[in-house]
Amino acid sequence: MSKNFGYSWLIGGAQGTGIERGASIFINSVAAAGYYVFGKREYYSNIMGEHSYYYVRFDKKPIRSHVERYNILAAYDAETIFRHSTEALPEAAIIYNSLLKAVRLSEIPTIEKRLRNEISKKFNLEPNKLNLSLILEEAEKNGVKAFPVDYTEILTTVSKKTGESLSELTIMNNIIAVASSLALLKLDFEVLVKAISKTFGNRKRVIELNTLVSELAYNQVNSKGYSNEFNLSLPKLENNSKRYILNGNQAVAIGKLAAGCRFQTYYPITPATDESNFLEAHENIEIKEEISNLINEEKEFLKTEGSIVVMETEDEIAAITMATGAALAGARASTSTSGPGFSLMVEGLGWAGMNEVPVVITLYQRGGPSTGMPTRNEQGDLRFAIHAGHGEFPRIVLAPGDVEEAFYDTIRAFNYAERYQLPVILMLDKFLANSVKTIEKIEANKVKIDRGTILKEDELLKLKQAGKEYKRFEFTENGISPRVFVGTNNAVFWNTGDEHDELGHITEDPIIRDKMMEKRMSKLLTASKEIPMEEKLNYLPATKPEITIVSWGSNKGPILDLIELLKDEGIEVDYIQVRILNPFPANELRGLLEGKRWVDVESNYSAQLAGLIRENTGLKPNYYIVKYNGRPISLDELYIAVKRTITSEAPTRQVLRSGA
Amino acid sequence: MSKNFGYSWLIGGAQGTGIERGASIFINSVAAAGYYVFGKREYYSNIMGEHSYYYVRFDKKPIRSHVERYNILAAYDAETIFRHSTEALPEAAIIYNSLLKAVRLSEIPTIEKRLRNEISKKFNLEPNKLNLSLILEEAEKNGVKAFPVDYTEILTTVSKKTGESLSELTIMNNIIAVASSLALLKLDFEVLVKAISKTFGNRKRVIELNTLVSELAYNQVNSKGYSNEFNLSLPKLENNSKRYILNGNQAVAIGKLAAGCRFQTYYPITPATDESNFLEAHENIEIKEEISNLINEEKEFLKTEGSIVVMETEDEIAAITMATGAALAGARASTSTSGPGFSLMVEGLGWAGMNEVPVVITLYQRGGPSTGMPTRNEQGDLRFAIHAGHGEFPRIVLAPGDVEEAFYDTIRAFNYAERYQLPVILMLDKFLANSVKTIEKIEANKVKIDRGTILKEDELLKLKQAGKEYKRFEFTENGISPRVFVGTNNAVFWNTGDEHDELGHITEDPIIRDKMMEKRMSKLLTASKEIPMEEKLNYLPATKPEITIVSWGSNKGPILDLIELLKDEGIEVDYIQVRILNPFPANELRGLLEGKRWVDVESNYSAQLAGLIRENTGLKPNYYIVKYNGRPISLDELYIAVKRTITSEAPTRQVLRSGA
Amino acid sequence: MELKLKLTDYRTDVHNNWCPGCGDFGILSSIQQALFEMQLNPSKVAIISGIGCSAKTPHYINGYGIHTLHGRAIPYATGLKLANPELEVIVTVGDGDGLGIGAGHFVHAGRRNVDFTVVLYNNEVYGLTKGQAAPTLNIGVKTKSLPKPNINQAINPILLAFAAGYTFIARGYAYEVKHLKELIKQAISHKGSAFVEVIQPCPTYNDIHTKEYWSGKGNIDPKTGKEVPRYYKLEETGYECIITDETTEEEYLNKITNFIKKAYESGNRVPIGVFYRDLRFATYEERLSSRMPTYKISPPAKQEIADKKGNLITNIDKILEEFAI
Amino acid sequence: MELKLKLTDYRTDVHNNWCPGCGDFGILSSIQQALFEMQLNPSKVAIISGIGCSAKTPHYINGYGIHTLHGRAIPYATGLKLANPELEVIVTVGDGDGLGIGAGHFVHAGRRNVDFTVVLYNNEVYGLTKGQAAPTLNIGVKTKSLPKPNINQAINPILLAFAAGYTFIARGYAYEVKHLKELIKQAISHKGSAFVEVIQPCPTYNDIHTKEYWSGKGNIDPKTGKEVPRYYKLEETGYECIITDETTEEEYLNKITNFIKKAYESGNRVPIGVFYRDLRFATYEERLSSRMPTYKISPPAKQEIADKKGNLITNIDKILEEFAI
Ligand SMILES: Cc1ncc(C[n+]2csc(CCOP(=O)(O)OP(=O)(O)O)c2C)c(N)n1
Ligand SMILES: Cc1ncc(C[n+]2csc(CCOP(=O)(O)OP(=O)(O)O)c2C)c(N)n1
Ligand code: SF4
Ligand code: SF4
Ligand SMILES: [Mg+2]
Ligand SMILES: [Mg+2]
Repeated sequence: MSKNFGYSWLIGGAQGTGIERGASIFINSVAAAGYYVFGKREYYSNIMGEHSYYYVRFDKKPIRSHVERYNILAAYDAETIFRHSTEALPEAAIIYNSLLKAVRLSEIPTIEKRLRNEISKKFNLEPNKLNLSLILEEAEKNGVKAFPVDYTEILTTVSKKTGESLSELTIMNNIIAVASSLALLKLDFEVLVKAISKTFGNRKRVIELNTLVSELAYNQVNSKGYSNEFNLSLPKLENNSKRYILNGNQAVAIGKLAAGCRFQTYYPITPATDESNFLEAHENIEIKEEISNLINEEKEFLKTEGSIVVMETEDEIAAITMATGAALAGARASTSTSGPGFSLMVEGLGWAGMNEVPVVITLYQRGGPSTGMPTRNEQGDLRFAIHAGHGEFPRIVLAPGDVEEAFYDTIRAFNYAERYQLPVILMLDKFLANSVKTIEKIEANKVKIDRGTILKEDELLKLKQAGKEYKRFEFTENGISPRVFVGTNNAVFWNTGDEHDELGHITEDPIIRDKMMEKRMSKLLTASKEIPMEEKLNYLPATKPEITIVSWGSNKGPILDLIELLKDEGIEVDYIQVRILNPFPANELRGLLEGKRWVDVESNYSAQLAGLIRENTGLKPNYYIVKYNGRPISLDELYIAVKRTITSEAPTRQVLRSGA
Repeated sequence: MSKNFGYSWLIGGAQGTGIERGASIFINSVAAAGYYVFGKREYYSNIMGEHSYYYVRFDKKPIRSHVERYNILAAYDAETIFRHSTEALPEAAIIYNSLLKAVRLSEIPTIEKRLRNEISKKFNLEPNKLNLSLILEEAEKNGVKAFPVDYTEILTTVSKKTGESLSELTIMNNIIAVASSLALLKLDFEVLVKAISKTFGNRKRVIELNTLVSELAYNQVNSKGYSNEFNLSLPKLENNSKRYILNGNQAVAIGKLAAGCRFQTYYPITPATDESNFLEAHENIEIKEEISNLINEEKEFLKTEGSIVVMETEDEIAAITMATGAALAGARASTSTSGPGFSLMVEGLGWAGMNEVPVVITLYQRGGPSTGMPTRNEQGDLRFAIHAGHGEFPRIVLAPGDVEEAFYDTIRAFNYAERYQLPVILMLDKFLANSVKTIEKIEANKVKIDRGTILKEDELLKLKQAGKEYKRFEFTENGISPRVFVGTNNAVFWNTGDEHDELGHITEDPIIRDKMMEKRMSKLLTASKEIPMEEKLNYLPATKPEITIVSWGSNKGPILDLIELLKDEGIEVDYIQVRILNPFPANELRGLLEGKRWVDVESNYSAQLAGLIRENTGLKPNYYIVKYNGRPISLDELYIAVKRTITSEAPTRQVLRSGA
Repeated sequence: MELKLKLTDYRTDVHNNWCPGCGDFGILSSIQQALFEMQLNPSKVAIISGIGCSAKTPHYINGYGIHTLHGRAIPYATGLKLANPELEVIVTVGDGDGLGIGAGHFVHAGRRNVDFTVVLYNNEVYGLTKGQAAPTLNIGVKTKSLPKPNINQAINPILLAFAAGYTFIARGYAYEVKHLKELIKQAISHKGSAFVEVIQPCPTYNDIHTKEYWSGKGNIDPKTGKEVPRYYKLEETGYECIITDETTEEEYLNKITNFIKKAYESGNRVPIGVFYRDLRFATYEERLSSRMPTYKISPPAKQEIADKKGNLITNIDKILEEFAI
Repeated sequence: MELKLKLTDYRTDVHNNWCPGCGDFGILSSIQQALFEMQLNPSKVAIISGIGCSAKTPHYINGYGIHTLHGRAIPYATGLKLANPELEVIVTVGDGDGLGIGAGHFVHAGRRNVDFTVVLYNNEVYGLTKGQAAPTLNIGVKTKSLPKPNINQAINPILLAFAAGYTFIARGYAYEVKHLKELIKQAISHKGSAFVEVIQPCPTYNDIHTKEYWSGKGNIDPKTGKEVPRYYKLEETGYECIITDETTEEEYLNKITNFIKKAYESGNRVPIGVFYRDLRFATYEERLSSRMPTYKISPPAKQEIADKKGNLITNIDKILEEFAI
């Protein structure tokens, strides 16, 4: 198994003890050595103390998903090992803090009762009898190598050398785990040193300390001969191409900046907040040098570049309505939230739809319903996004499948919003938001900026001089009326959530009502016609597909990896990723699916996409593969499930349940 | 046409001038004369001044819908005639205030520009040239009888007789219009006198004045010989059975009282407020005498009967959450709203779903999206009601089709809510809410009260004594865990919007998550199995149906009337009314529809029910008939549209556009 | 070019469907007159309302008119103003709208001090939904459409605005149009969030605090024996409350104390006029400028984001560098 | 039967996952001790929270524990209490929860005077979402997880509670557990809506107002030369503010003025203790009783609605009569 899947590394510990930072150094290291990486985070809705872990897979070829098992487990607390010991691959390594061998299962309050019982049962010992040594022994019986590292010795040495207090230094357990792992993998120490520097920027003292700790960890691992005992190694690869490591939150945030979004509102919520924090940290915006030079000649003020206003609002109702207000003024505006916040935005969404305001909402799905599992994954909001709001109004819903698409689709979201003058919901999920991946490049100009039809001061003057009134909601062939920004000279207009006439004044006239309703709704038709097939869906045809996988959003990662895996076995499968969920690409999809055997893959309970497909095309999948335990789909479980559909052993509905 | 449709009467005037009151007296009069009535209101979202009208149809047999044309138009302002003159049936009567003949179209600011132009065009005269006389002349050319009534003379006489000032008396224009109409119809004056008494209760002076005014109107109509000129008359029918005249708002309110709802929250919103106002006016509740005697023996305090707490909250978020709080304490609790309010309830709905709280939401649909047309009709919220809320949780959505069903389904809504422990959405629309109908009887005990499984103090004591803990979310076969009211001795439990264990404490354990999710969702399956077919849908089979009509909600009225109409012509059609929209009765419906030619009839743009049917059964209608101009479907337009489907002349999609 | 704008330039020809005698007419005309006297360019004015009778105001004013959602006028206005600070933004809200469903936004706007004006139409009822009690109706009062007397205590809008942090607080009366117009002009001129409560008779549903009531019906001055109005003008009493950076702690507490007393005055002597002015706080726009130096000259709505060919002009390369390996 | 309940009877065995040193521990234990000293039956106690670190409180208390939605604890509590007034209802909310997203409900609860207690955990940050500014954080302050200093003015919870109409207003400090426990007992005993703000250090995100800060770090008494705490107890200064029906208009204004001064005190002398008690208002439950005579003996949750066979027992025939012809 390990060969096909590359290398997997897992670091775990209590929330607040630097798991993510450690993982980031590890990722930077293996990436700098020339490997492609994929990394995913699992954590509790908690600030400190609960178990959190970070999983990293890396390989010589591009990868985009995780497997359930690891080659190395890097731990500095006991809980991590109690939880993950049985996920080890046959010849895996477990790095642990030698001091913890006596810790008993009963001493770990953060392990759920159910899990405690399960572990206790598995080892046939009461929790207060079951200690870490026993766990490790058992693992070793299965071929795992358990490598004790003396964390205290390392930190004591550092404390002596630097004068830092030992208690302040315990935060560096993470880097011991990381460095020990890299030492096991025989990675050039210099690569790690550089990764540390990169991670900590200009915090010199921190870099020094981390480097020192790492050196001692390398020494310990090497001197104890662990690296020899462990049969995997990471030679530095020759590789000159520039690469980036990004997660979905970041890709969307950078996409928003690129798209020209200049007003972002948010109310803090996991897993959406990171996007807004990122924007806040980049609120002062630079313009491309060549352009900024160009513009300077015309407009003096632009010399000073621009900025994005990022507003922390009092709630999500204010977030969507404030963003809508900014959009009316002419700014590309957006907000970002997850389920609970989106639930509060519904009325505002309807108003934007009714008033044809281009506003973009990034909706990061997480485990639902209600507060649900705030830090876990799910794709449970699809139908809700499509139908949110009383009455009927047009909206576009799109769902990128990976980090690259997240970037490009963000720009498209604003284009659609402005071109068709409607709210656009850009759906991601916690998995895509929080998982990092190596990407080769971002082509900033692959997607052009399209602001739709906007009348400016001078055009309005002409209209005025021609004795014509500007009509914000003028009836037109394609449903789209030229837009004017609030504050533009030579015009005024009105908006109202009530049904209105072309000027925007309230009307209850049944005839105008019908026309206005038809005008609004027809924009979806216009969009359907204009948006090219390749933006609506990705189709990865195979010559002789055994089955067609249909899915959406972040499942793309494991599915693409699966396709490669199956190809290695000589099995071909098709893959259709629906990217625009509303207006639904019914004809396109019917064309592709009719007569095929297909399996629907989704991270939710009800197989919502399959429902949409059937509603719109009449077609029904032969198989469903769903998952809703809050953990993303792993490559290995998907492999098994899809293979069963190919061999027709599968029941109609398979529920995936892997993940810790 | 008039023969088939019975009699139609329309009264119109400015909002705030007593249109509804007048109509109510008219309705009470014809009903007292033994006729079945159907009445519907059309009004603007305005307090005073805009045009409002009330349409009444009455017949010897039960009726449930309106037609677009009238036999009598009773007007006391000019606008009513400008707007409605062309809807007259060939030999119809128009009663008008003789003083108004000179009023010109241009003098009426409340007529929309578009309509003004249309009228002006129709009569080929500029608005400032077109006066009421011309309109009436034109009508008379088409066979209509225009009867001038001297309103001023009547009121002056009354003023002289009673000493009331003339300006105070203008409010009685409405009764002049009503009395004149009844005089035209040659209705026994005494019947009217009784109806006046009934309408005004114990307000003696008002009764006197209205009676006097009516008498004078009768005299005028008779002395001028109008009643002879008009060929319709209303002989008093022999009829001993007791009947009621109720609208949807009232039926739901009475249903809630009957169901034992004891906590209602609301934030004012059209067209839902009337329900809460009704409950407020009946907040002190009496218990059936026989029971109250019975109970007195046991429980002294019940002698004092009960009450329903009706809370006007600060917003709809508070409305749903407060009702949920009350439900947790053990009260049957509900809230009532329309689209905008429901949009704000979405997050609260999810919490109730997650915590398995029985709460009932009456959702009165109105013209959407956004503020839309607050006082107009639409069935635009179906999909939203089914999918509202992030993540996936069970809910039951049901939609009664008429006043009787509104009563019974309200009781059922509470039963479902408590039996399956989930939120129930009871959907009506403005048409059903605001239209009155004669009903024969309300059988209070047709639907029994079913509160589901509730553990009381003593049972909990036993559990405790057996050393067992009460588990609010205990895993069970059918997904339903016994409920305990907050405050019950010998227990405690926890609730949380987070995923939780059986006790109700937060958990992120993937295994418990899956089980809890499956437990919750399985309740829909349980409900599907247990709820009998006849509660899920009404099926009106025909021996040799030409086509099957499939619809939901208030369209039932015109459809039933249509079926009778077609039967008179020897044409048979089937009718399926889907009453439970979630969980969707897929199997039942597939069984009924497979292989049939069918037409979907809905009052919305997207034909949402048809979408649901296709999603759930794969079946697609042969024809769609939709309407979304804010006016309910009329019998006559439906007749034409359905007939075209029978003769196969119909396009796939027909949009109905009638209504003023 | 001396194109003086006329009062009619601030009106629309939309049919006004408020009830005859509604106090809203007075407020509307005060706003129109204020705009006219300040000669504001209608294309630079935005009137933003929520939902209710009061919320129809924008349709009657010639200016960008944004009639939004019940309770949400303030956040819409905040977004609009911050995206284009050159706009003159006036928020017109009902008492149910602004202090019922919108109470949260009302409070939070006070914390920001965005440079706009909030006019609260206080008729003590929910007009458009037929006369339910608004949060400003006193406990125990039964207006005609209430089945029973109101059982909620009233919000004091002046006090709440103060607690929330509004830096200009005033009260006007709908039928004192000139006075109200002046208040609105001052509110518009104020740098920061200005709040103007307007006592607004609703002849249709509020039969307690009617025009006649305010004019003094039954309120006999024992000296003159004549009816006197139930309100008086603060400025005529010499009252003033201005807080500046120079105000000492002690002065501050004294001023606040006086303010509180005025805020509490009720019954037959209700003050109208300017209650409070706080000049210590920067506007939100200034606060943003302190973080983003280009904000004022190049606010969100005014920035170019693409070149003429549609190529984006934002320099994201530098940001991507943070993620480069 | 003298089954005295023990302190441990108010605890659960759920693992508490607040950060070490979190002020929430002090509040939790104050509540548990208050319940214990009052010997309340856990089955008659309901603890209702919103969302946040603070909102985990109910899971640690043995009593009905309702952990609701962000900002909505108050309306849930209102429904629960009014449906069954015999419950002792305590609402525990964070400052973001109670005064950020929940500000509207907070204000409206003040208008009702439902007989419950609201405890506000004021740590000046959004703990659970990683340290953003809460509405109680002062302008210009930069706590460690803020990228830039806060640009919103702070809400003063005491003043806002007063403006909203709470009839009992107090402030405690999370590490003064005994004192806080007494405040909570008084709040529970108070008839009407009681509000207790608690200063709650958040060692993880609030590095400004830390435990050390409050204990007096750097706050040297010039006389003694020793560090003195930055808070003091109101009751030790003889301050008291009780309003009754007997309080005259003038007394009232004086008391209020004193109250306002205390409400404004900040910096190195922050008052804790009871700020305000208003005994003039009936509770909401009493107001309901005045309309519905059976409300108290037979509240919504206690009424029978069907006989044993499931036949409804409400007499609707009489109501139907209104519609009979
Ligand atoms: C979310 C929502 N809930 C309820 C309504 C119904 N509604 C329309 S106007 C109104 C109240 C208006 O009262 P107020 O704000 O005082 O304005 P007024 O009519 O008195 O000027 C309400 C509740 C709505 N439009 N939206
Ligand atoms: C509607 C909604 N929006 C956002 C969130 C995310 N959220 C969880 S806790 C929290 C803030 C908590 O801050 P506070 O109320 O001060 O409580 P603390 O954690 O500081 O105790 C937020 C915004 C949510 N759960 N629901
Ligand atoms: S109901 Fe009241 S507030 Fe509304 S328009 Fe009529 S008078 Fe004015
Ligand atoms: S983040 Fe702050 S408030 Fe939350 S548990 Fe940690 S210390 Fe307490
Ligand atoms: Mg009002
Ligand atoms: Mg907080």
